[in-house]
This record gives sequence, C-alpha cells and structure tokens, in this order.
Amino acid sequence: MKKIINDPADFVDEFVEGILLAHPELVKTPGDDKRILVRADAPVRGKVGIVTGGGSGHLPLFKGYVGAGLCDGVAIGNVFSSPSSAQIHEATKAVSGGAGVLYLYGNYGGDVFNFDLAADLAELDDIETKTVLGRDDVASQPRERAQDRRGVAGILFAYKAAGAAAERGDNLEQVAAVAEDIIENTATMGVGLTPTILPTTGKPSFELEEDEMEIGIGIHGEPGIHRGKLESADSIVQHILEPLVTDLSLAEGDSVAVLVNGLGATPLEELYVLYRKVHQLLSDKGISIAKPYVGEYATSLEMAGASISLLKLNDERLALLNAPARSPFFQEA
Amino acid sequence: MKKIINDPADFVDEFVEGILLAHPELVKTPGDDKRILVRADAPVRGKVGIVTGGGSGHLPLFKGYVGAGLCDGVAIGNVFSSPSSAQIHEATKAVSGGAGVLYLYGNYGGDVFNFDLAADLAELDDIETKTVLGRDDVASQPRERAQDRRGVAGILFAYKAAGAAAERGDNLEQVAAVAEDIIENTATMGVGLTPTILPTTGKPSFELEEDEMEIGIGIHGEPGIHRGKLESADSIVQHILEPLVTDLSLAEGDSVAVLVNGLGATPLEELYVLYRKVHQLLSDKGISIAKPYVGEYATSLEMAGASISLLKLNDERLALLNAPARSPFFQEA
Amino acid sequence: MANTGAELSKAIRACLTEFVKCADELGDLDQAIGDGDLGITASSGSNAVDAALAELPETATPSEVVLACAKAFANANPSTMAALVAGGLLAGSKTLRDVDEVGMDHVGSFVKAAADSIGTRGKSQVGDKTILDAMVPAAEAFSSDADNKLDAAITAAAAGVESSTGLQSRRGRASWLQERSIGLQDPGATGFLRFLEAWRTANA
Amino acid sequence: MANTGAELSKAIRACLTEFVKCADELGDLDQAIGDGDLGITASSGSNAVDAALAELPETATPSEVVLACAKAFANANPSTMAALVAGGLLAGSKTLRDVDEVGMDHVGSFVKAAADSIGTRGKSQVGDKTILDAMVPAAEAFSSDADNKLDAAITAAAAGVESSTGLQSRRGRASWLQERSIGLQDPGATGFLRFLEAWRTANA
Ligand SMILES: Nc1ncnc2c1ncn2[C@@H]1O[C@H](COP(=O)(O)OP(=O)(O)O)[C@@H](O)[C@H]1O
Ligand SMILES: Nc1ncnc2c1ncn2[C@@H]1O[C@H](COP(=O)(O)OP(=O)(O)O)[C@@H](O)[C@H]1O
Ligand SMILES: [Mg+2]
Ligand SMILES: [Mg+2]
Ligand SMILES: [Mg+2]
Ligand SMILES: [Mg+2]
Repeated sequence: MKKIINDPADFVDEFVEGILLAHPELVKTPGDDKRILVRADAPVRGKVGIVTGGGSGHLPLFKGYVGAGLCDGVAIGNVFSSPSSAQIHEATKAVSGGAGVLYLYGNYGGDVFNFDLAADLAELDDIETKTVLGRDDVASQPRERAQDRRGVAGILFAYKAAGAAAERGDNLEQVAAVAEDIIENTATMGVGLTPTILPTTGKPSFELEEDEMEIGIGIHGEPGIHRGKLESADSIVQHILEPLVTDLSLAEGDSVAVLVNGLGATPLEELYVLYRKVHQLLSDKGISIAKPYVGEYATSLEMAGASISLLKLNDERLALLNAPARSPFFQEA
Repeated sequence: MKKIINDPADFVDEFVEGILLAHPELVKTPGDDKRILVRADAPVRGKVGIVTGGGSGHLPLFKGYVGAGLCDGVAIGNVFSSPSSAQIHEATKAVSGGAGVLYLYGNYGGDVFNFDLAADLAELDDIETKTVLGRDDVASQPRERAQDRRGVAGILFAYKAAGAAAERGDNLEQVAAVAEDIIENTATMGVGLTPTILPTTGKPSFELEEDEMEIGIGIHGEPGIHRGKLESADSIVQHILEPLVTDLSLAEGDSVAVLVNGLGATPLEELYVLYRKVHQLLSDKGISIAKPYVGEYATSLEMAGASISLLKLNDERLALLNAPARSPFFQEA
Repeated sequence: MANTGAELSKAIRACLTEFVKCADELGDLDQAIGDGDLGITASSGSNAVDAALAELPETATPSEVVLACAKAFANANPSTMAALVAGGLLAGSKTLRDVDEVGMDHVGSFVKAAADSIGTRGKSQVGDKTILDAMVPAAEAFSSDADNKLDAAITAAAAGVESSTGLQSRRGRASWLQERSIGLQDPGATGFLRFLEAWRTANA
Repeated sequence: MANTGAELSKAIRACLTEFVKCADELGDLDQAIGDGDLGITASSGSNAVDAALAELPETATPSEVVLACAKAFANANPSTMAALVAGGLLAGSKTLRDVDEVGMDHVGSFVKAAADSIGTRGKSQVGDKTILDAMVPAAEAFSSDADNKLDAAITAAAAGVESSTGLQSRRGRASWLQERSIGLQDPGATGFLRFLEAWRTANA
C-alpha cells in the first residue's frame, strides 16, 4: 500500500484539517467535530440550506462542493462509509437559516439510514428538511428501477443547480424540485481499470486482471455490468455513451452538459481523449454540448478509471449551471 | 500498461483535440498544427506575449496555463519530449502583439535547444524575444549551481506573476524581470512513489521497490537525492521542507505562497495531509502562508507522488498572484 | 439465568471480545458482495460499545445498557449495518423498559422488535438476503420452547445464512450484483450468526 | 569512394535501416541515466529522415541532402539529441557547400564541424560524458591517415564510449545523477558509435 499518509486511522481527520487550514476564508467547522464543514458565512439567513455528506475518499466530492452557490454544509464519514446521524444533525443546525434544509446526497444504504435518522432529529428542532437522492448510475439498476440507482459523479449537476436555486431565493420545495429535476435528467456510467487500496484495511476495493477493465463499476468498486479485456478509449466511450443516450431519451437537436470525470489515478490527458470521442459521437447524433466539464469531480482515491455523465439541458437548467459559484474546488464565474 | 487511450502514437494529438473541443472560447490553434495552442483572443495588440512549452504528460502543465493573465501560447511536444523549434516559432508569431515575446519554460536540454533555435527564427521576423527558465527543483543541483536546476511545478508562480505583469502593460524587459524574480525566489522538491508508464514504449519512467519512495525525484522520473523505505506523510514533509526553507533563506516573519502538487495518481486527500504538516512546520518557524495552492498543477501522467513548492513573498509578488486569470484549468477571480 | 444491567454489560463485553475475531471474515464476505467495510464496522463498533459500557455506572438498567450500545455502535463506523443495528437496538431497548433483570424469556421479543425495526427502516423482509434472514428465524427460536434456546437460535440462524446464500440479493449494495449475488453468503446475516456464537462461547 | 547527392542519400537510408535496430538499446541506456526517450528519437528520427530523403529530387546536392536530414531529424522527436544533432548537421552541411561528390576526405571536417556546433550550443566538451566523447575522437580518426578511416573512427568512438563510462556526467539530464552517473554508459555517445557501425555494415 503506497500512500502518503500517517496513521491510517487519522487519515480523514488530517486531510480535513488540511482543508480547513488552506481555505479558512471559504469553509469552517461549526463546533469541535472537524467532520462537519460549512460555508464560512453559514447560516445564511432566509436561504434554504443544503446539506450533503457521505464517505471520504471522493474529493472533491463531497466537501468540495460547500460554498456560495453550492451546498452549505457537509458531514464527512470515514473512507467509503457514512457520516453518523449525529454529525448530519449538527451540520443541519449549523446551516439552517430559517428556510428549511435540503438533504442532497448519493443513494447509499448507510447514508440514507443515517440522513433519515438526522431528519428525525432535525424535526425535533423545528427544522424542516427534504431529501433528494443522487441516483445517476445507470449501470446499477435498469431504467424501471431508476429510484434504486446509486449516486455517482452526476450529483455535481444537482449541487450546482440546487445551489443556484437556493442562492436566488427559491423556497425549500422549489429547491428540492430543482434537484429532483436535474437528477431525473442525469445519467452516468463509469469504467474501472485498477482499484484503490483502502487505507485502514490495506485491501483493494475490487480486483481485476492486469489486462481487464470493468464497465459500469461504482465509485467504491461496486461491480459493473461488463468485465472484459481493456479496450481502446474510443470503444470504451462507445460502450458507455449509448446506454446514457437511451436512458435520457436524447434525440437530435437536444443539448446536454457533459462531465468526463477521472476516478483518481487516470491522467487528465486521458480524460480529454475520452471527451474527444464523446463530442464526436454526440455530434454525429445531432446532440450539442452546451456545458463541458473535464477533470476530477468525484474520485475513488487512487482508483484508475473514469465516468461519463450527461445532463439533458433546457434553458432553466443551463442558466442554473452557469450561475456563479465558489468553493475551494469549484468555481463558476 | 493500463491506460484509457487509443493508438499510443495518437495520444497527444487526441487529447489536444479534446481540449480544443471542450474549450473553444478559451483556446484556439492558430494554424493546422494542433500542437500549438494560443489564447482565443491572441495576439493581444501592444501586450508582451508569453510562450511556454515542453513535453506532454504534465497536464495542466503546460497547455493549462494559456489564458488571460497567464501565458499566451504553448508549443506541445510528445510525451516528455520537447516541441520542435518550428512549432515554438509558429506559436511565437501567433501571439506576437508587437511588444515582444517572453519564452518561459522549464530548464530541460531539449526544450532549451529548441527554444533557442526558435528565438533565432523569431529574430528573422523582427520579433524580439527574451528567455526565462523555470529552475526551481532544489534536488537537481545545489544552491551554487541554481542556474542549472531543472524546472518543475513552481513555474506556476512565474506564469501567474509574469502573466499578470504582461496583462497590466509591463514591457518585455519588465515582464522578464518579474518572471526571473519569481523563479529566484521559488524552491520545489518532490517525492515519487510509483512511476508512470510511457505510452509509446510501455516502460516505467523509473523503478522503485514496493516499499520504497524517492525524495527529490523529477517529473520525468529523474533520480532524486534519497531513496529509502516509504515514510509517513509527516516525515516526508520534514525531509522536503527544511531544504526549501534553507534554500530561500526564509526566516521568522516571512510570508510565502505554498503549492502542494500531486504528480498524478496521488489522491487530493493525501495532498491535504501534506499541506497540514507544511502549515504546522512553517507556523512553528513563524512563517505565514499568504497563498496556498493544493491540487494537481504539474503532473507526470499517472505517477504517484507529490511536490512541495515555496515562493518567498513580498507585496508585489502577492499582488501579482492575486491578479485575475482564467484558463480552462486555472482561475483566479 | 437472569442478568442485572451490570451483568448484562459484562456479558456483552465478553461476547464482543470473542465476536471481533470474525471481523476479517465479515470484511472478506462484504468485499465479495459489497464494499468490504463490514469488518471495520464490526471491530470499531465493538470497541466503541466496549468503551461506552466501561463508562456506564454500575446502576444502569438493562434498557440503558442497550441504549448505550446503540449510540456507540451508530457513531463508531456509521454504515448500513451500524444504522440498522443501532435502530434495532433502540427498538429492542423499548421491550426492556422497566425490566431490572433480563432473562431468557425476554430475548425472543427483544430480537423480534429489533428485526421489525430493521425491516421497516430498510424496507426489507426475510428472503431479501439480508441480516433478517438470520435474525427472524433466530427470534422465533428464542421464543420457542426449545430446551436450549441459544443453541436452537444458532441452528436457525445458521440455516438462514445457508439458505439465503442461494438467493439473489434484493437490498443494499449487494443488490447491484443482481444474478451474480447468487451463491455468495450475506455478510450481515453471517455477522448476526457469529454474534450469537460468540455469546455462547463467552457466556454459556 | 565518392558519392553524388543521390548516392549519399541512398547510403544514408541503407545505414538508417541498420541503425534503427539499436533503438531499444539506446532507450534502455537513456532509461538508466536519463528519461528513456532516446530510442524513440533514434527510431522516429530515422524514419523521418528516410521519408524526407525519399521525397528529395535525384538532383539534390550532398549539402541539400544533409539539410533535409537535419530538418527531418529536428522535427521528428524533438529532444536534446534531436536539436543538437540537427544543429550539428546544419553546421556540417556548410562544409559541403559547392561539393558535388562527397569523398572520404570530406568526412573528417564534416564531423568536426558538427561536433563544434554541438559543443557550442550545448556548452559542452570532451570529458563531459556526452556524444562528444565519441564524436571528437572519431572526427580525428577520419582526418588521420589511417588505412581504413571508418574502422579507425569506429575504434576511436568505441574507446571514447568506454572511457567516458567511468566519468561523471556534466551535461543534460544525466548530470542530475551526479556521482551515480559514474559507471553508466552515455546513450548519446553510444548512439553515435552505433551509427558508424551501421554505416559500415550497410555500406562498406
Ligand atoms: N435494506 C436493508 N435491510 C436490511 N439489511 C440490510 C439492508 N441493506 C443491507 N443490509 C445488510 O447490511 C449488510 C451490509 O452492511 P454494511 O457493510 O454496513 O453495508 P454498506 O457498506 O453498504 O453500508 C448486508 O450484508 C445486509 O445483511
Ligand atoms: N549539453 C550537451 N552537450 C552535448 N551533448 C549532450 C548535452 N546534453 C545531453 N547530451 C547528449 O544527449 C544525450 C541524451 O539525449 P536525449 O535523450 O535526446 O536527451 P533528453 O531526453 O534529455 O532531451 C546524452 O546521452 C548526451 O550524449
Ligand atoms: Mg459501507
Ligand atoms: Mg527527452
Ligand atoms: Mg459494506
Ligand atoms: Mg532522453
């Protein structure tokens, strides 16, 4: 296990401390528990608060999307495991500006059960909450069971749009509706080449032969839909893009946002090789890309691989993506 | 070799094509050769142009620093190898706004000889050029031979400051002086854990045992100053920071910019673990961090490892770092 | 057999010392069918419970002991299992309200209440290939008139683990495997079985 | 022996067919002491030269042939070696100005001019453990009155490669290795030696 860390048990606390030391003007911790980060100006009075959270090891997800025009707070779990309901509850209180709080996070059992518990606790404090789950991984369930899909990189679009909606003064119901609308129109699929090693156990998150890839893999190494010989970048895009286009019923004349996301070890150069083919194939179908994102937005520590997300756009969605936002890891001017 | 690529021989052309497709509003190619990228609004009349360049495989270096408030153009070589003098010459012509052109790039033999040749060609076109070399890697030569050091991640500071100086209207001599001033006050050292595999040869850029690290390694895998058992993040910082502080003669009361740079496969989480210790050790010495950068700024494809750069600040340098800039990969608002 | 709060606490701590030995096994099973973290949930959860119980006053009631276990387990390594088990323990603790000494006759209703809570929160039932496949039959055995109820519960839980191995997973991460989950043993159900076995080794 | 431009071009192309066989060796040597790309410079540079020469008209003069080689080699895989060799060839081509047929007596001054250019551009000299350690002795052998000048140049270049192996590198990437470069063979000098050997195999 080749990692630049100290005691694996301290890994999460130490990198969160690093974030706090590097960006004090952008984020703060409301109490003593460093696993809870909120916007430096939280709570914003009268604004709907947005709380996200989940396991560590996915930077810039989730902590990276706390800032103006994005989420207000995050509760941070250990590597690949949920934060506790107590932590989520504390984040909720710290960002509550009196207009209610949206829970927006990925659909993973541990997170769901802990956020649900936190919502019960928030109710006792008279803080109204709503929950919208990121459920964009089309490899994890067929379209008929889209409600049960797991959430991966595509939640970026929901953070951005819901954050913009909250910033412009939408109420809780409206902000939740924006998030839900985005998630229903987002589809993602990934490909994995090599696993990450879990810092505490020293074990790989999944196993693949030296010449294999897995299409549809999840960001914790959850199994995908096709394991086979590593193929070229262009044919990987071909495997992935068609199911996404079908899932969103995209047709000629449609416009999309595209996110080509690196899972950790894959170089930015390779992501642009993927983007090139995505652009070509969508162009061939008469679908235009109005908003491209290429880089690391949701990772799995040092896993090699990538994911491709599409968001079907309309004017409202595009305007929300283009609204200003600022976190240590994400800027839209 | 697990890479998401097509024919390795097409790798560079394809990712550059991806960049052009993704960011047409920011960068363009002035002619047919996609290995030459310039600002979308180049040439900027009356402004000193800045041309950089070097081998591929270091994204966001070098192509990533072409934009407003940064460099004007870049000539792109194959992976880890220099662009040709013909390409550098073409980039020079495309960004020349009549106020001369600064060549600002890392001190590598191949690049130097090719840029020098391009300068001869530019002279024939009556374009005045000056050259400033990034030479920040303190592991590559002792202080007495600082002129011969190789250039690594710290060139970011020089791009940023020289770009800001050019943008505010400094003349060629002044812009070159700003770049030189920054480079003289920048010191970097890296640590390597695992190599990258060169796409065309399939060979690793260097070799290390499963439990080893190399301190002082270069971004192409050039040998460093200490090879030994992998140590903790905190002791790695201890190894690296002291030589940097000494090299820059930093003392209590000084203020610095810090760049903790990932070399490719190392997760952002680990970079923040490093940053935490850098912050602590500098604080202990009474040195404050006025400008932190943590992320991937100069990589070596999927190499695992990191580098730490310090820039000794004064008011002028800090103001130039804080001036606005915008490229597809770097923003300062 | 009847335990005061203090005795119950001692028995739980003895059981956990034994139980944590299966952490690697649970981690490996979860690796095959899920994300591999159940070993950590088991070990750090057990340690947290142990530490929390060590802090409780001697006078704590059985219900308070269980409540302390729930909170500690929920926060140690929060995860599906941590949240569901903590919720289950909370529900179970209510069946012990006003009970000063826990006897064998309390166990059946306790386990049933816990299983019901898990089923409600997790939208799951027996046959979904979850912890419930071991828990529900065990709860029935505890409520039966078997001579040795613990032995009977262990036999029932083991049968549940075994039969669910042939099923397709319908809840949690493992469900993403779809058909490929068939033939793999459920880590949560196995964890419950190992807990009962550890109780027998430590306390019987 | 005396070659027209067309004959020179043919001889160069034959030599390069032989020369590229050492690309892996050069890559491996450069891997040990530098960045490992010299194999690519050698092979893609040779291919580019071959293609450029194939396009030249039959009437090209020796000087034009060398100029075409320089440009093609410079742009194929630009690197230290590519830029220095291209600069060297440009300088060498000037010694052939107005020469219609190249003979053995032109070679010495050609190689010397090329070496001088490399030394000037690279701020290097014999003993710095670079290509010059093979080139300069070879240039002298070509200018000597040896019976077989090519054989003598090869012997001299080989001796240069060998003796420089014991030296510490003072130029280019290899110099970063400092003491650790001692004992490693210089890839550039080796490449020059292999080029002469290839010329002998293909054309003598
Ligand atoms: N909805 C559910 N209802 C009941 N039990 C569940 C449910 N989902 C998962 N489980 C149980 O949880 C176990 C996995 O626990 P854990 O490793 O903590 O999950 P995760 O890592 O996904 O958070 C499974 O083996 C199964 O027994
Ligand atoms: N300054 C110099 N002067 C002369 N020869 C040099 C110089 N620097 C390097 N070389 C030669 O170049 C060879 C390496 O070439 P190459 O692999 O192209 O370099 P790089 O990969 O560093 O660009 C060395 O083995 C040496 O013979
Ligand atoms: Mg988990
Ligand atoms: Mg090179
Ligand atoms: Mg698990
Ligand atoms: Mg080389």
